[in-house]
Amino acid sequence: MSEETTSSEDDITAIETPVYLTYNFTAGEATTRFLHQVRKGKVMGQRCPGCGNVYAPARGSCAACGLPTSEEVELGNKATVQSFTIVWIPIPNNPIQPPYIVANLVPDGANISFIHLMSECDNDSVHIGQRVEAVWKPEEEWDYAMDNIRYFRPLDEPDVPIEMIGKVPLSGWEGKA
Amino acid sequence: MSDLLRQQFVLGYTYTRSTGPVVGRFLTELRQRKIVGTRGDDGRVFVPPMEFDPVTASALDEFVEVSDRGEVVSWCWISEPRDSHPFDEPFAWALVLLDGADVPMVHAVAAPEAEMHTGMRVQARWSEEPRGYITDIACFEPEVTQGEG
Amino acid sequence: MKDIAIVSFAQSDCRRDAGACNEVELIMPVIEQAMQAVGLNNSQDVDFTCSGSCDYQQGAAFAFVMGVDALGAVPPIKESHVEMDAAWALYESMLKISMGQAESALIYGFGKSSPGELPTVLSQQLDPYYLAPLWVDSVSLAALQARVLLDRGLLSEQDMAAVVARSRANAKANNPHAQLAGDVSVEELLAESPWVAPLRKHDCCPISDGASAMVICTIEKARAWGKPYAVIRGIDHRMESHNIGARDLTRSVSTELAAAQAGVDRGPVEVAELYAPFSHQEIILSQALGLDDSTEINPSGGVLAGNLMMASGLSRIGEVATRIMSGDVRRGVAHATSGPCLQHNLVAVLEAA
Amino acid sequence: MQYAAVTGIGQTQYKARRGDVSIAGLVHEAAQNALDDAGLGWDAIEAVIIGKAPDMFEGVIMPEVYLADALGCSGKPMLRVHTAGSVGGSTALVAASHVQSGTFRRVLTVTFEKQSESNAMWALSNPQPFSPHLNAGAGGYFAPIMREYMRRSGAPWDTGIKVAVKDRLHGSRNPLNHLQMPEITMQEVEESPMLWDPIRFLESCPSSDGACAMVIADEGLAKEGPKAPVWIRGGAMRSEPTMYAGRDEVNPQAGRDCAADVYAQAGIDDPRKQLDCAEVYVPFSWYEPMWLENLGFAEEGEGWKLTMDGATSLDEGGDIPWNCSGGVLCSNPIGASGMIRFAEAARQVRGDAGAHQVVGARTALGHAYGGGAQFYAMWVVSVDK
Repeated sequence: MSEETTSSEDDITAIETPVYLTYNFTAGEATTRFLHQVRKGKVMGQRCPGCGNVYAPARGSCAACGLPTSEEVELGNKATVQSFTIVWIPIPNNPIQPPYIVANLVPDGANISFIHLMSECDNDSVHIGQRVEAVWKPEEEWDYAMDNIRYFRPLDEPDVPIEMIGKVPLSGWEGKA
Repeated sequence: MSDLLRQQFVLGYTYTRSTGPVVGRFLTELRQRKIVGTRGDDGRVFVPPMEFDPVTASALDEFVEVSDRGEVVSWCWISEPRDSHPFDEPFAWALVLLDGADVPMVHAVAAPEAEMHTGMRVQARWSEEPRGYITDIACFEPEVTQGEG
Repeated sequence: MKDIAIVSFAQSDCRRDAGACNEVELIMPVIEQAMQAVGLNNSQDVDFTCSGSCDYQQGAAFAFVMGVDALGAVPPIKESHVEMDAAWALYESMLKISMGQAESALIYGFGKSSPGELPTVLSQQLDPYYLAPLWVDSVSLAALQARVLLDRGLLSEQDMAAVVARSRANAKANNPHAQLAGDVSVEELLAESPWVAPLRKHDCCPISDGASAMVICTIEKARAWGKPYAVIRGIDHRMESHNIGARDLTRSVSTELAAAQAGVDRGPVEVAELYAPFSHQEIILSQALGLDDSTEINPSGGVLAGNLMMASGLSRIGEVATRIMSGDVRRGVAHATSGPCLQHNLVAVLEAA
Repeated sequence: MQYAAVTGIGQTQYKARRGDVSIAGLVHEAAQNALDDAGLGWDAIEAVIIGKAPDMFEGVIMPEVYLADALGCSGKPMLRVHTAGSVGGSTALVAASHVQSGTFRRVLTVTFEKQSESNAMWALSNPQPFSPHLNAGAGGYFAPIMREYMRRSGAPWDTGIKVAVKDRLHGSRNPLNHLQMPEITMQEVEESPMLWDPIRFLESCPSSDGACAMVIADEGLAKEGPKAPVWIRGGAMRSEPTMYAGRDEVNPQAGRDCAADVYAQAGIDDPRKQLDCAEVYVPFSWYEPMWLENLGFAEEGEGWKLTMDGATSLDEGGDIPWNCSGGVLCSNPIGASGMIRFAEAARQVRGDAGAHQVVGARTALGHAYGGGAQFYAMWVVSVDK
């Protein structure tokens, strides 16, 4: 059918299709509230009216009970390592250089972990139950973002026993239950 | 309730789509300013070529070259083009039945609104450098017959 | 499929922009309302839960996963999800009950369309080689369909405006959740200039945020619960070709097939709730369902009064069920659609117990 | 409940990139293979049930609408399931329910993913505004959970390496697989780059293009097929939230409950003894010992012993071979991966699994999970009704 002789390598076998859609993203009510506090240097959780557990960052509900949460609870600057991974590949759009630690951290006063970076530590000595504290950016750089906390660094405190992880109160952990 | 946090963001990727033999053949022909369709099991010619018959689901592989001219069988007028649309100026989307095809295709028509009508004859306006995309047909425009302007 | 009872239905207001609410915050109130109507607490009190939603609506992958946070799914529940309107989540739930693996189910659909430009988003639902790269939006495709009907004299612009006027009036009279309601005459509507000609803006459904939820169960269980219920006597859905050029756009063949299978003509249709996002499609659908003047069409105003995309189909069924449960009517038909120019259609026949 | 059986199985070749087909072509290929296997034409199918993972992988919204023609859906019901990574399994179960409910006599079910169209991993970690989470991909999410498993169980550090080798050796018997590594060694896996400690490159699944399809029919029609029907003896799904206080992420309750449910339906009280083999969704090596415990093949803390003893290895003559097909570690078209497990379980009991056949297999488990290990779908299939 074609007048010119075209070799099969010249045939179209693939096309580049840009699919870019613009959205006006809205943080949910609970997330908005949480980020406004983070903007002021505070990490807040929400307590479930059913089971009493404290969620952080709160999403406005207790997923276990399916109940809305509204009671705000201030959380500590200290946290416990629930688990972690040493990541050897870069995160897109993030300047951090591998290898770095991504840890599941339970802040004191909360009953659930969130994910954050750990630094100022020897990667090989990071361990489950380890105590850490938040290192914040300078106040003038604070925004509505969890990375106002630059990372968490180890504390010189005794480890939290496994069964106590996720149950450390706001008053902290001094090696005594 | 604290002030709402809103932020615009773009969700997107540039997908690499492998075409397979039928779509690939169509796009390859487009690059040479030719339009082909496939013949369905009931003899209908589909343009752009369907890979699978819409009734029997069997793979279609008989290609038929059709004209780059045809007739508008339906149209709508875009008085306020969206950002994603191919033109900034008002234009029409149309179902265009190409000569030699039995099934109309959707594409844009660039013509004044007053000239748009069902049954109007149109011809493909090819993009300057066809690259093997549906947009190699930049749009359709009113047909110019020999002797005319 | 067994006869199944609808025992409760709840829907949120249709709002142009639900702003602050995330998925959970949208879903939780309607689920709570639907459950409490039958004295249930959360998903633990039903045997199966199924939802419908679409990630691209709000531009977040796995939007439905967040939905699970609203359910109280601890201990774990039997749960599924369709990337479709929740009317199809109802269909999946009915199969589950019919096969005997569940006696009751919670169904919900949710959509937050406000963050994106919905007609443009839906252009990326089309053939990814031939149509999506043109960014033909959903309104334009519907306008092409309307023109075919107008050209062939199968309907007039007056007919389309009459559909809109009735929708607004019905919404004002009957639907506290409507986004668009009011008294407007055909003349006033026709005086408006075309938007995507031949469609005027009012021929197109508005874009809404919100959610709806429903509880269904076996007839035996509905009797045991002792609440009023509506019976789904027949349900069916059918697909058509994606190639709109290859379809007869003046008809909805898939709706005709589904209607026959669901048994629409086995009795009088007192009320019909049709998912017609564009005014001319209500006329196509009425004909496909064989409805005449004896049927009240879209007493809620239909989706021209508010379109909770991904929940609107379920809401149509809920609207008919609500009218049956209240004793206003004894038999009605509900319809849901998906895809460009009514490509995929579901029909349900509901009757009083 | 009506009896239902698998009467046709079709798969595509799995590859990093199926550059020779469109999305429709890929899906049609699997479906056509399933119909051929069942000795049927398209008109024999009453309904089509399709599944895939997030639409963002291919950037086609609700693609069932576009795929209707490739799957012969004109005038038929078509349903699209999406339950994250477990979708391949749940789609099969939803398809089965079309028959088990007595509503249809014979249906086609298809799942697919064409991951080469995008880069699946980053599609999942698309940065949303105000997202409080740091996202390092699926591996970054699951690695801490595996680390906690290692701590709890005291499993030897190289358990994961053993699984990675075992599944690749199994997989080299299966010509459909994306990864073909017949010469793989423990040392090669150990020396492969660490990605998310403890997950090495060769302990992770690949990203594949592919599709899988099955024909499911009622009792009467099943017996008419050219091949022995594979009876669905049980099917179950369970979901739990991604995060809640006190959630056991290592041994999720949703997985345990789902297994208990499917075993009860199939009359199984000792899965290791009563099942002949299992196809289990193991996208990262450490999930084999974790799921051995979660699915009741081993006591809690002892799953790794089965792995290390060779109990799950076809090559070592294990008593309960897992993933004889090579599993997700050899081919991973995400939306189809669960259905491939279900279909491979069916191939085993039908006795036509080729070089990876477990001799005399009569009853097998197919398993899929997804999300944050929170969505589960499982079935037990058997040559016996």
